[in-house]
Amino acid sequence: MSITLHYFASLKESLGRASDSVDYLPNLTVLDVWALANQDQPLPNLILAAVNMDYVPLTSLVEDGDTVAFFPPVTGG
Amino acid sequence: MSITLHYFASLKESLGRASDSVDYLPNLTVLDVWALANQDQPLPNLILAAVNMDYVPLTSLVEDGDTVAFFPPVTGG
Amino acid sequence: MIVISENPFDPWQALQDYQTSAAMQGQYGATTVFVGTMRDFNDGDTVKSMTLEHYPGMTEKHLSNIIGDAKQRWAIIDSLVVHRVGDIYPDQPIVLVAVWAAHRGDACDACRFIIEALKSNAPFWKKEHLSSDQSRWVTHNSKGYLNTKVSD
Amino acid sequence: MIVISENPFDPWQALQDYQTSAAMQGQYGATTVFVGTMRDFNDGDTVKSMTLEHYPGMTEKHLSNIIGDAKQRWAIIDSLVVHRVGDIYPDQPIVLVAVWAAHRGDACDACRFIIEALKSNAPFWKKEHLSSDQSRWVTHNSKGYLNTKVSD
Repeated sequence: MSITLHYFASLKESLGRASDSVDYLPNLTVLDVWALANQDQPLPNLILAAVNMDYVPLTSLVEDGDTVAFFPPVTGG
Repeated sequence: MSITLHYFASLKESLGRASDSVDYLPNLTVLDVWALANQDQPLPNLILAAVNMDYVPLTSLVEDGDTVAFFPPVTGG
Repeated sequence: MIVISENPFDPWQALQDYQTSAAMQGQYGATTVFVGTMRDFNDGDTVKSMTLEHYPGMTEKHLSNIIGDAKQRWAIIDSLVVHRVGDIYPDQPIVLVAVWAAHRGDACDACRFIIEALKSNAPFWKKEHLSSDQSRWVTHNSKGYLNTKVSD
Repeated sequence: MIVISENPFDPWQALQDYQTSAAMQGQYGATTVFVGTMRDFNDGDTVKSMTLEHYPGMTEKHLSNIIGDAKQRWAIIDSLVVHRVGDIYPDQPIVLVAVWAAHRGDACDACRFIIEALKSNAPFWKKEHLSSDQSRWVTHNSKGYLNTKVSD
């Protein structure tokens, strides 16, 4: 099984891709998932995270099959 | 010359008339004008006054030719 | 613009028309609107219709002062106030307040200020005609509470 | 109702249509509306167009949560939120928030809450295309200040 990652807006542009997939391992946090997909490149400042479309802290644990999204502060409306 | 009085809404209905006219005298207050037009019947509670379409305190002095309006609290909008 | 209207009006149509006619394209980023509509109930009674009395002349003067105050306090591009007078029936709009500004802080705060000031001070009086065929003057407006804390 | 729209919309037409279709006649006394429109300038630059990206699925879920929160806090009869995504040009509406309630305190407070929550948390991102042919991501929203003290 695996974890799906999505990137949005300026983060997507700077990474040069919109999504990733990493293998599931027990006890992964959101930040671990980022590191696995991005060769330990640090998460840029201010980036927010959502798991299965709900905001979560970066220390939140991830389950197998989860979708994790990373994006900059929102500017809609 | 004279002072014109206007009454509105429930006050107009209870008085049974929409306007009055009283002779001008020096040093009349808004409350004096009411008393002259209404045979010393006391001004009902909560009634507001305007002179020449601006809100004024009841103790405000009236000039010759002024229009004085009396009305209950407003309930528009 | 301030309009005192003896005839029913559609607030959305009025906004469409006014915005098309006013020369403010490209400038405004925020529009805030309040519409007060006649309900068929009030204070527990069924209301068939309402008669709205006003003080002609003072009404316009007073609304103009309120909008002048709002323009001094907030960066407003334009505003539109329409208020019905005369006989009004359920579902008919009574009042429309619209404010256009570059930023939402100005549009929202100014619109709120105008409707609250209008309700507190503008010389309009409502008389309700009930289903029991009795009539009564409305003696108070409902509260315009504000629980929202807004900063960002 | 929540609508994410790739096509331009007229907010006043949308309100007219929605209000006609929704079964709330006679109940609402207050409608408060906010419309955010694209300006042709921002932070001192002329803006030719804008691309609005969103996170499909999370956007709808999040807006639905915001409206749910508003319904818990205020006595709302109905609400309508429309948000554009994709390419947007000056003078085109970006967002519409409308709230219907019996009383204006609920309509005004809830509308303000929804637009502020949307701006703070809903997953939308704006990229501006300038007249210089440069593009830039918008990094902050303007303040939604509130100076009005409202009670009556």
